[in-house]
Amino acid sequence: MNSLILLLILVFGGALLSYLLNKFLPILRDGFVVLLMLLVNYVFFTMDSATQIEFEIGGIHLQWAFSSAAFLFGIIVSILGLLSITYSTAYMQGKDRLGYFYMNFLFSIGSMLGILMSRDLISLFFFWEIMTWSSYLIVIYSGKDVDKRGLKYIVFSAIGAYSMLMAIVIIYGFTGSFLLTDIFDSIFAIKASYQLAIAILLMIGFGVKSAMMPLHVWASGAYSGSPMSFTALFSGALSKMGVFGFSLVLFNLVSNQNWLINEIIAWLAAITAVLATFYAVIQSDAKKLLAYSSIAQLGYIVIGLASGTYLGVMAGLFLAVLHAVFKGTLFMAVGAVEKQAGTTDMTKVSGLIRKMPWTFTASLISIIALAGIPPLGGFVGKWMLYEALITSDHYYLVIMVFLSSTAAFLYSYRILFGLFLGQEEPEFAHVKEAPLPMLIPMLLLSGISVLSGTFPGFILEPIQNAMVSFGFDPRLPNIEWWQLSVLFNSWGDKVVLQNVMISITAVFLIALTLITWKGYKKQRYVTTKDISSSGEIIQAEDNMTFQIDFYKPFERAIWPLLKRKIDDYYTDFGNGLEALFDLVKRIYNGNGQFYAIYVMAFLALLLIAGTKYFGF
Amino acid sequence: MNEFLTISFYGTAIVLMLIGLYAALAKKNLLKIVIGLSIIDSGLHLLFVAIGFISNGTAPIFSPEVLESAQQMVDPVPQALVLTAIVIGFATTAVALALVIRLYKHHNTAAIDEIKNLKW
Amino acid sequence: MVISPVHYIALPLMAAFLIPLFGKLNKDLARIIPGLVLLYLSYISVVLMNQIISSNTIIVEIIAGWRPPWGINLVFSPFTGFLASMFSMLGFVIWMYTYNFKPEVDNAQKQKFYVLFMMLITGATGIVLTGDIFNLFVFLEITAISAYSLTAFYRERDGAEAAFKYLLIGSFSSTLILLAILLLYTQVGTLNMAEIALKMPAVDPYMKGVILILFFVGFGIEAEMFPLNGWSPDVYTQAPGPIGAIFAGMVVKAGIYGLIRVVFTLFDVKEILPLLVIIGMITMAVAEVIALRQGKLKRMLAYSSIGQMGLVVVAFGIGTHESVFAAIFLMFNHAIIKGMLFLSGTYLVYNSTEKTLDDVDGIGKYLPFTSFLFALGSLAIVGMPPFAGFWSKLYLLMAAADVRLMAVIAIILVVSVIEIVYYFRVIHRIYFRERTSTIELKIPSFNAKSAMLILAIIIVAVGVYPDLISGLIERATTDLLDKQSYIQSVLSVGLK
Amino acid sequence: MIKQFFVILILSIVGYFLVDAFFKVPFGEKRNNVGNYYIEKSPVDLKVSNAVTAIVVNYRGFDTLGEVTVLFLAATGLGSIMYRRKQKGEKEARAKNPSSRIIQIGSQILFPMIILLGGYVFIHGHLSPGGGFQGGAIIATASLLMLISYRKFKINHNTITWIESIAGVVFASLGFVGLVLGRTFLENFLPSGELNDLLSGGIIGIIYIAVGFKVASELTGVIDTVLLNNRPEAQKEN
Amino acid sequence: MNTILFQLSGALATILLAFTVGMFYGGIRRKIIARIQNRVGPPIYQNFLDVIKLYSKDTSIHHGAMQHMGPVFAITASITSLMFIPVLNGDGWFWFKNLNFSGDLIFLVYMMVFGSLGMALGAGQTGNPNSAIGVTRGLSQMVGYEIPFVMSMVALMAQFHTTSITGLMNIQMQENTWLMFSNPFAFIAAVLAMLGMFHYSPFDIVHAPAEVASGPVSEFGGKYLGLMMSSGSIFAFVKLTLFVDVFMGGAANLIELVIKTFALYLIPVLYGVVSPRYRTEQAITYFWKWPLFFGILAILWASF
Repeated sequence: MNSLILLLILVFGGALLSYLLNKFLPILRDGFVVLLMLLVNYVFFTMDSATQIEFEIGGIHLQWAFSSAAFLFGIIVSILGLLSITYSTAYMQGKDRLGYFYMNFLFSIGSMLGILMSRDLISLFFFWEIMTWSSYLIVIYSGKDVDKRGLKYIVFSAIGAYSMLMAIVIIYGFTGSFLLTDIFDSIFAIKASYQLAIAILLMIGFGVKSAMMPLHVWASGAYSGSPMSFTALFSGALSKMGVFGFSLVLFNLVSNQNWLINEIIAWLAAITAVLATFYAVIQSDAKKLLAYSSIAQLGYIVIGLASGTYLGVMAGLFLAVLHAVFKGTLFMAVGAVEKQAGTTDMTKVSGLIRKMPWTFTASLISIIALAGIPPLGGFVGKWMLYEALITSDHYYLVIMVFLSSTAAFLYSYRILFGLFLGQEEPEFAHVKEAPLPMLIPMLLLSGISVLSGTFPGFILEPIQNAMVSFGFDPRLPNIEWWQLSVLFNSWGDKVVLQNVMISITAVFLIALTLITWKGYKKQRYVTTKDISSSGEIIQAEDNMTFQIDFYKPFERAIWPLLKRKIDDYYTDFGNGLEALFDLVKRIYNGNGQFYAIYVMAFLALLLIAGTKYFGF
Repeated sequence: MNEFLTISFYGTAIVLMLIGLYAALAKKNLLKIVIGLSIIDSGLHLLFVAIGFISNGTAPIFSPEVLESAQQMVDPVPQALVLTAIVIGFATTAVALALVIRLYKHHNTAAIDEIKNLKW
Repeated sequence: MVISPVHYIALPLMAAFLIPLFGKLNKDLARIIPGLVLLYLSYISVVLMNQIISSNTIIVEIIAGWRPPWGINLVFSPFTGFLASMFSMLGFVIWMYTYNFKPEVDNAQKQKFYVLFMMLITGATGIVLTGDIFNLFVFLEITAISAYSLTAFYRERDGAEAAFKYLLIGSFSSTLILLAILLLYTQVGTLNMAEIALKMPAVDPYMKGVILILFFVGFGIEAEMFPLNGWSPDVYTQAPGPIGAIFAGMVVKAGIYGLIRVVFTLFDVKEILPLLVIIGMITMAVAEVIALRQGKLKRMLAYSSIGQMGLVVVAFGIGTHESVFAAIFLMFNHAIIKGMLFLSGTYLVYNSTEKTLDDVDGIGKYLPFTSFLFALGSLAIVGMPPFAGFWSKLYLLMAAADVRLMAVIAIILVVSVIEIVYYFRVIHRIYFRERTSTIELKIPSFNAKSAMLILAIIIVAVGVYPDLISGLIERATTDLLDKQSYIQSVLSVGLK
Repeated sequence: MIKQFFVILILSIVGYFLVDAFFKVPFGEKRNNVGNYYIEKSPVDLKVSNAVTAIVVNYRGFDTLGEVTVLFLAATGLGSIMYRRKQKGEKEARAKNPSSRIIQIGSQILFPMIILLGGYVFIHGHLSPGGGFQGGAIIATASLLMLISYRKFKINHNTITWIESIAGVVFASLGFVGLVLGRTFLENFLPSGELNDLLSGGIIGIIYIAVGFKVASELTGVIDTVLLNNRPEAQKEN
Repeated sequence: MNTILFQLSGALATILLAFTVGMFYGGIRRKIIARIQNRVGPPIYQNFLDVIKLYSKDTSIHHGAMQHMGPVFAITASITSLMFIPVLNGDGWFWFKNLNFSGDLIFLVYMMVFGSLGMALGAGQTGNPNSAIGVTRGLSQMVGYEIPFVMSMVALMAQFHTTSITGLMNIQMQENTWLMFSNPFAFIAAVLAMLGMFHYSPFDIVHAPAEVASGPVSEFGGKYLGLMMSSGSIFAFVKLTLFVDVFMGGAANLIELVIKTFALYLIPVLYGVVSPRYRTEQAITYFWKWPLFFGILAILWASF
């Protein structure tokens, strides 16, 4: 059987099957979903890259195949899918309606694969919508405030999806085809204003999923509200579908004359990154914090793509992969904390480092990667991004990105400190390390974060393949992936990653050895209550936790920017619309006679208009 | 002569319809509205019959005496149609009256603008 | 006795007359007979459709042995046959649903219910099948009178109010249609639709305009066009649940059929088409906007139904082959999906008197099957893949894009967003709120469940593989737009 | 006031166009239409002297079947709309005061005559003006008369149902006979007889008789239902 | 000449140099402040004594692994940054050319953050609320000064189309000018940012040394504090050398280097002595006013 079809059948069939299994044989469910995802991974990675299928349905010509760009995103989806579903088996233990959860989870994965393999706009939209509703159903699966965030998510998704659909049908109206290959050829023949309209509409469509300003307001609620095992996938892979779409639009559907679009997109993304980072800084719930952070990270990715240079696009795609890796880990880690400690509110939970050391390790690594600090993978992406922007003369964009990344240190520290460091509260004394199925995915993903910092080749090579399909010339030296260590910008400046790694590791190890070796035996552990505080002796009941209003000074400094949320504008707009709609409602005032008068008035109107305008 | 007939038949029928329409649209009492509907129907039926008429025509019924006078018979189709229309009008009126009875019992009023439980 | 289209009308009539008699023999017979009749009609639908599709002809059945234009004739063409088959099959499914619906209703009342129920379907089928304009009016009245009575069926609701409004507006509709028929008769001297179409070009354009407008408003009332649809939300709300499904699935469709038959076949004037688009857009926008602000489930479904009809009218108004194809597809989808929404929605608010949205809070736990189907229907009606609604909306947009009606596309999509909002709000209420209402729930009976399930299966099947139905619809479209062959085949029947 | 004014405005517009349209239709002139065909052919084809009847029952018999159905539905619908459960010990009384003696005696005399007239009208429907509907309506008047004069007059609903159903079934089955015989629905399968004979017109006479019975019973039923439910006791309900 | 041993010895020498210079500068600062405040002040080698004392002390408690590693992170960051900074320009002393060509300015900017974050984590685990407060202030302030600093760096990179430090130095050598004259706005912005970087008064709310007898410094004793102090001195040297390299054409020999760095070092020291302390948000907004303005000017200057 064609492996594309096999892939879809596996995932979608598996989804339904997992629902049934949960009903009739709940014991087998967890094993089944993990095995299923393993199988999906197997099929996906053994697939011949030339596999392709064409068929016609409802008079519409469809084509499925994995382009190399799609394959890159497919890697994220399948691996993150496998890991997050493995994680779910432990994380979701004991929750009800698991069949529903897994079914929609697998539906999301399947629809993402579907989006990626679509080589025509109709199947793209088809799977896009499946993705939307399946993820929506998980977003509203549990938690409080479902009402608002579910509604927000679905409204924005709908706006996005329908703008996309509008663009699709406009394209169809002009080119008469839905096939991407046909469209790529003929898109530039249509009128420029329509081209612009198509690009903007598609941007809105994909911008919603990639949470771009001002369409991002759904994201924080949706990310933080879903079960963390899904959010890992949601933020890691699902939002990348928007990025994937962006890449399609920016490289294939926008002509070079429309450089303004690139600029606008890049700036919007930059503003997104900055504002979202600021919001992340002032959050006190770890989930919310990560949610905003995801929005900001997606901003970087889009900036990279929109910069349009070789290095920028590579940075964007690299960050896209990396973001899936480290944000996946972080969401999983936060989920682990939630599962074990019962809350992710950083004003409540603290000092878990000694209870959950492995979770902390994974979070630490991911945070370092997220903050872009050398020598981990995040740095590689950030470096490429900066260099790309500087060398392509986007100086102010660099500053925006830099502002955002610097402020990102704040929340990076906040989440580590809030959850793991600080006072070890007695009420969390019982907390245990997360179970293995949750730890393994986290640690595996952090391993990727570490590895990609020194040997980015294994990610950069598929990225380069993808970029070739966007029309870039390959520039990476033709060497094995582990040999790739030097990154160049277009001015010829470079960074040697392996030197960095060696230097840091060497100094770190030497210093660590020395400091540990000196007086090792005499040192003993004391609790966090045993600290010096201006000469006072701290009692066990003294509250020495500092978590509330963590970044109050910073908040005060940036307050003018945050005073009025974009949310509020939408709310006002919505309220205004509702008032208007209520006015419309009054047409049906309940008096049957009025309805009859409407009929006769309409008749009279038509009779007059008919003789005047319709030429009778 | 013919013009006079035109005006009198068509005009009467149309005026009748307009009177019925006015009753149905402007009167508040449910019964008056139903009566208005009946008047509309009457006007319409009159109109039906009127268009089938021919000057100096006879009923479209053959008898041994008038067998040859087929040319002078009025158009029978509108008459057949009006028969159907009358029956349908009757049926509608019957249902309407039943509804009026129930509405009156339910709301204790027959004013249409006070029967507004269903709106918006 | 050969299978012929007249069975669609004559058998149910016969059965309707017999029901009171059999009702005296056995209580259950009155309920079973309509089912048997509808089952048989579904069967002959399959046979007849197969026949006309395979032989590529149109069945013109003449009545009383007088060939058109002197006698009345029934036309079973791909288009009318498609609608008639849809009505009988949907009717059968709804009959299954009604079988154990509200067992507490008195037997005598039940008998009347089934008579009216069957005649409602028959009336709609007759409108679609008949080839005579006055006969169409008679069937319209059959439909209307059954509809009035069914709307007021429950004493404890405000049914009488809704029914009276319906009756008032419905009388206007029949008056206008009758006036139009009258004027038409004076102009062309015949009542047969094919011959009218044939003679139409010779008619004075002014008269043509007046007649068309009278027809337009008259049928527009049945088709729930914007300023003419004041009756419909009340009727949907107050009628028994399955009747709501019939309204949405058949009665309105018959109204639309009348409208487009008049516009496309009888008159064939292109000037009115932009009007259809405009009115359809307004209908859709107003209805969906109000649906968004509804606090009552059935009323929300009603407004949504009106909105969908607006969409259908828009699709017909665009007037190209593709858009008419989309319109027929939309009609089909709306019939099954909205039918299912009404059927499942009815059980969600079964015992509630106000039927507000609060009543469905958290009901997913207690009525899992019904809620699931309702959610599925909601997804389908807003056009989410992989359900049936997606394809029709897509085809419509494609058709609109073909003729560069970008504003139409934009408005349809904006309205779709509104649609999504209010349907998802209900889904969310069903599943993710705590149940607060203390109203006793009613578990659907087995046959009701299977009825809903059948519709759900059709929705998913068509959604995943639209070619199941698109071939038929393609034929129907060709048939509807091919006025000449309609005239030809009707007027040539019986000629030796 | 605004409403009235508005309504008058609308109606004057609509009225203007209606007058405008209809005054373009020549009045009292012979027009070339299907009516001529019927007038010419009905004495020949069907041997029916009343062309209107020929049209109503045969040429456009399908309409009439629908028409009968509409009536039937109205009766059924009325029943369902006015339906109420019978309470225990409820009397069938319609009014407290009996009507005057003169009326009672008068209606006793008139009743059989009206019935007779009605029967005559529908039996001769194909020969003279009149027919099933008219005859049925006349008969229903008779029962109305009895209901008015004798307040305790009872109409047996069972009988009405039987008559109604059988008449309807006869009409529909006559149609089916045509189908069964390999002809078309409602086609005349009986010999047409001679023009102006009572036994002419094939199935037209039978159908009109059935229609007469049906209309009579239905109208009676309708009248009875409305009267039965409109008592003071019934109004107290709700 | 290019053996590992040669490189290692060079690295060690660089570290030693940086350590010594940094320590002395610290001592001089203490002396200057004392003289201005009309005190005698400690001898300028006092910092050496302190470090030796600290290293020789025994540490008996710890709060966990992160605290243990915090100072290690700090020293790692300082030394690694040092490795990537050209100490002398041109053909200078080849011995000091550690990893100068393996990274560029962007990398260095990021590398410099590494240490503070590590320190912050270490301080975090102690559980002392004052440490955490200090950290939040420090990080917030960092957001403030990094922006003008990066703007001036970007301006330079934009102006000369290179992102590497050696590249910038070469340009200064070739054109025989200092970049502080080529792009004065960039220099002003960078110097203003540097005031914040050193965490001296008026930007010393991070440590609040005068009034809070608690916080990171009190939680880290003995070897940890020693490591932190060493790291701090090296880091000061790194920052100063970076400024000298970028804006003052680098130094041909060690003497020139010491003179230039010391001249630069005097700016924050002297500015600090005469200034009262800013609150954190005031500090941030301070950096987002004039320095930011100069940064924008610098970029504009560079792009035209």
